[in-house]
Amino acid sequence: MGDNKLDFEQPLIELEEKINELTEFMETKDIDLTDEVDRLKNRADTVREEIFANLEPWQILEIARHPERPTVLEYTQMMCDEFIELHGDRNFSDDKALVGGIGKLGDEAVTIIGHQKGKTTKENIKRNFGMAHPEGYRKALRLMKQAEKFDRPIISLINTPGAYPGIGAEERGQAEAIARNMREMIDLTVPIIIVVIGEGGSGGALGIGVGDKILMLEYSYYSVCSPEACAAILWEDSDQAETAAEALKLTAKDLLELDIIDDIIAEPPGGAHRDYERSAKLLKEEILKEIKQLQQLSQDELLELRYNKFRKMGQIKE
Amino acid sequence: MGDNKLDFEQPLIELEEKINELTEFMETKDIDLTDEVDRLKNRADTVREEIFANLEPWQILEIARHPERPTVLEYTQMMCDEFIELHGDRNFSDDKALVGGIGKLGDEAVTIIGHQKGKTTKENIKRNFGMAHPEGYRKALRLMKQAEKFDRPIISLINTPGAYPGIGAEERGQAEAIARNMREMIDLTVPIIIVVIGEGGSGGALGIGVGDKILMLEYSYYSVCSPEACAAILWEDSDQAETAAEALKLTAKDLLELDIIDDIIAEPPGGAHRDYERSAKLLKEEILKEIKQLQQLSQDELLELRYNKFRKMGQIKE
Amino acid sequence: MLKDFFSSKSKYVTVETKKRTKNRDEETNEQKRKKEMPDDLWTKCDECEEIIFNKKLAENLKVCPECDYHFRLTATERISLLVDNEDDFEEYDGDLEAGNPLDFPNYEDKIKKYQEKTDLKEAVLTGVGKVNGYEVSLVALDYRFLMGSMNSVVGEKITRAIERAIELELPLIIVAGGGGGARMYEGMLSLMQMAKTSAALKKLDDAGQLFISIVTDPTFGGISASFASLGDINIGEAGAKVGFAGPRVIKQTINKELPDNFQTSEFLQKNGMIDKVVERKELKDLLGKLLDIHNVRGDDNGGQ
Amino acid sequence: MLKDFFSSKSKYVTVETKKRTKNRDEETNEQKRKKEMPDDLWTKCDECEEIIFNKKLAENLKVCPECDYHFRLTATERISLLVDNEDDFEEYDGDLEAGNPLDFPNYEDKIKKYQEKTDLKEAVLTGVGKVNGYEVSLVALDYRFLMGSMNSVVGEKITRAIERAIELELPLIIVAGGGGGARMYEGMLSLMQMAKTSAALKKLDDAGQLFISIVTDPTFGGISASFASLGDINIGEAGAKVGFAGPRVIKQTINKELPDNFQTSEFLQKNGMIDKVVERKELKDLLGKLLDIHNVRGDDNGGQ
Ligand SMILES: [Zn+2]
Ligand SMILES: [Zn+2]
Repeated sequence: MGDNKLDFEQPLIELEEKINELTEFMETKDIDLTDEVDRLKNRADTVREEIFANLEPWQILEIARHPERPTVLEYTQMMCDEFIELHGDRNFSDDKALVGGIGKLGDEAVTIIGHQKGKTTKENIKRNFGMAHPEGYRKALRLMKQAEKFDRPIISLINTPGAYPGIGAEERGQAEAIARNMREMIDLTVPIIIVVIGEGGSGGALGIGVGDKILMLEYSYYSVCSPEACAAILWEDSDQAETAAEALKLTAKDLLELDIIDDIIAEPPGGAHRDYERSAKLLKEEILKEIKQLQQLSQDELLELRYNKFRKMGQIKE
Repeated sequence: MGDNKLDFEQPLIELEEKINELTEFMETKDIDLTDEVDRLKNRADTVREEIFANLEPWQILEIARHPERPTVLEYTQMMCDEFIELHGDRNFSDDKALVGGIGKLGDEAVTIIGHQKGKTTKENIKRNFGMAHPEGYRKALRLMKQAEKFDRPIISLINTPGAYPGIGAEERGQAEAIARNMREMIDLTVPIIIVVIGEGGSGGALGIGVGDKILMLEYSYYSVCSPEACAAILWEDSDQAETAAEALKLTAKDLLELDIIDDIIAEPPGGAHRDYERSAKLLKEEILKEIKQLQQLSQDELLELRYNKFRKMGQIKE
Repeated sequence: MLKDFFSSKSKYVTVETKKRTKNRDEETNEQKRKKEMPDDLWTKCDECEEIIFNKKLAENLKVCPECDYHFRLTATERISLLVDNEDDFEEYDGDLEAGNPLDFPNYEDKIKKYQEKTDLKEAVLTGVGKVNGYEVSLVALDYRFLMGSMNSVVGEKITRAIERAIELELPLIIVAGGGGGARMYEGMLSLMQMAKTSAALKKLDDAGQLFISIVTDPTFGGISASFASLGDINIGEAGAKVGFAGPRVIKQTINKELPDNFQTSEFLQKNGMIDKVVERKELKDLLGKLLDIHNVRGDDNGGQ
Repeated sequence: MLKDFFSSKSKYVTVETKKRTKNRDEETNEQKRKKEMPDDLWTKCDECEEIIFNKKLAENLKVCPECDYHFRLTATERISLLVDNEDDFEEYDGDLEAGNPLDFPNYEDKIKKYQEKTDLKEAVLTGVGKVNGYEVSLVALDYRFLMGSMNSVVGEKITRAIERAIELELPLIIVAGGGGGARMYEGMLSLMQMAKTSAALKKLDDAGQLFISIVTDPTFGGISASFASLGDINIGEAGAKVGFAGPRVIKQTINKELPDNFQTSEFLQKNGMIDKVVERKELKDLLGKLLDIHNVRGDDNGGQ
């Protein structure tokens, strides 16, 4: 885990270190401390449960941003028997911050797109920290239209702090690319499952975020703007980000209550980064379940339900 | 006309100069030379007819490339009551070498696209000498899809030495842009009239060259490659371009015989650059005639005829 | 003729002496930075700092006669500028008001304040009117109301205006004047208005109907990244600041100065995103020609 | 297993000692510049100049074992590489021959010469075969025949292969290996083959069928600017030179040196035009997986 410990995990991490110490001591000194270790393990489980049952929005956001959180290409490799990444927007470039490809999820041929982050600094620079340029959104649209042609369900995995704010991005029409994607996604004739797997950063997320089901991993967030930006604008003080995170209602639980999302996908104890295989399994099962359900619908039903889903979003004074 | 005289027009130009001299002389000196002037004018008409009735392919090519030949935006202004140029490919840029817009041709709302050349060196640099980049072809496609949406006939005016051979053009997919346009144009549900108004340079021309009717102005050319390039490749001697121009069968007359084009549009005596208004009038009449005919067809008939037109192109040993 | 729209008697026009601030990023602090003018008779141009009599400014459609700087228009001024006859303009959904779905601190107070300030219930004005003889579904945002940001009400009103265009078979014209993006006080409910409006535009598109998007100063964020970019024809008012990310955010991110002309209508035309940049005084005439070419439900004379 | 396709007994394989020239622009002078090797046992790598035994080169699918340089394959070699069983490959239209519709000087002689040289009637080989258990309509161009340029016959054969795919509901795979563009000896009749093949591909697309385009060294001009760019999935063989305009023309036009890696498969992937660059030895396996995901008419076991 290196230096990537989260503050609020401190009591848990101390316990885990103690357990490791005792186990090692037991093995090297040949003294039986099984009872003590077991007791500590139980204690750790309890502490973990307590911590993760009562996370503040800001703490959830820290897990969502955890540098060791599984990435899209890690999920595709774990979930699919074969996954072939396909490159390029047929236009300008191949955006490495927004990837996509085709593969088999169980017996189901699917197209998967998503924001790709890196694990190391070097990877993150290559992946532009998961912040896509217009060509990323255009590649995603190309692959989704391809999926439509071949009648493949689309899985869109969101994990971005936001669309990249830069000169080239403005020149090449970041706004246009995101807007067009939303307009086109509403009408694609195949099931579209959206899952926020980490950060759901504003328009950059929504640019691949229109679909039949919107799911969120337990410790992910989805927000109209970053809490830091919100705090800076409202209170001219980005240190108030924790307060903003609270006010913005950006957690999966809040958004389920607000009818923005359809379901929450559980993560392994301690978060997805603690158990990659299990995270991928939980994600895959949920996605397959949703696909199967959506495949029961006729094309007209599918599109009507998808339209109505977004049509009714918003709350107005009665 | 400045320095833009063509060699083979020399006898004609000398006659015209003589006529001007005499007219001026007559006016300033108050001497009646009307008979002499009339005789010279008749002579000029005969000479013009002789020259232009027996042009070599190379000479036609020189007229087609004449720097004062009317450009697309000049034709649109002359032919349409209102013409509004629309810019951009919604993607990367606005290519000034391939323009387009909407207007009314008579009572008919139309979309017009075409390669735009300049008249002056400065204009030609701005217009890249009518050599489009991929974004030009993509803008054209956008405008054609827009025309399809609003059920407007499309008029495509070809006038390019070829698609631009440069680094940016390769990076942004010149080949892809041209190929995609051809594939999409075959299926647009509105009438498409193609007119080669000057140079029809290879793939750069064909990138906006798929339609229901392919017409050529009398002194335009359409070729698989420039005669200069052909001569350089075949005989390693670009001075043999005139021979190549002959061999390539690139004139309107040749291409009508080869069933590549459907009709030839007459130009005013001496070529389009000698009488802009009349050129525009002839072009407009012919286009409107074709549109009216094509509008008689059902959509299915239109698309089937268009497909078959290209399907049967080519000649194979029997 | 167009000048009349800005006569002081106009129902939809209130020529204000309040000046816009140059930099949209500092817009929220507008109040503080306002330089008070001696009285209500003149306005100092933000661009060239020339003092202009308000009467003259109104006659010139709020374009600086010295430097051609286009002052921002309110939604009512914009409607007045575009419609043939203000009295015929039928407003819809004018009473829709924001709730506070997130219980966001101080949101209700803000709404109340801007309602008083602008005499509007929300940041957008929608309705049906005639433009050069053509009946159209018209939408205009108002930059004064929380920067013209999009919340549930704004998204809903725009969506209904799109649906109205479909139902009545009218062309749609949206003037994205004042685009503060998705309004954060309603969180994800605001963000999703981007998807909602874009989805509705797909239906309009499928119906084969015309949508002309006009971007004016300022159009950013969730406004530009949804309906404002999706016109069959996108028009930009001369000099308008338009973009996705705010210039300050970009400057911070890339740690470089931004190029001249960056994120203007002209910049967007050069980069292929806008069909045509127009001066304000030519806007209505251009719309008339476009509607004429698309020949949609015009009067017989088809003109003003 | 793949190695067997290049065994000397193979019907569709003739491993030649003739080396390709590095620069496609000088290709027409190939004959002159050929350095004669002492005998038919070895080949000098164009890239690293290593001497490689032909047997070893064939075993390595004509990829240099030293530097990974991919030698060009003939159409027959390419078919052998891709199909499961050469004997099952059914060639179509193998007898179609070029006329001389323009009466172009010396064209007939050229055709005759290349027919003798290549043992093909024209620059393309088309047919139906099985790839990893999946029946596909297959097309391979041959660079040796007038640079694999497209004339009436090549356009016609490719169009028929596309129509065959539609009729038999097969996926289509075209290997654009050797792309001399539109063949000038047939003038506009050649150019129009670009439109013809692209139009046929639209029909395939409308039918919802799969088209995998594979570009190999060299693919330029009218070949790249038509069918070769229109795959649902575009694959590039590693290191292949691919582009629209020839590098010499570009250099002359812009009067600058061209960047490293310019107009290669890798360059095209970086620029968003190619889905995936593969080594030759991985090509068939990749095709198998793609066909499997698209699940088209496979044997039950779906594998090799
Ligand atoms: Zn001023
Ligand atoms: Zn080598």
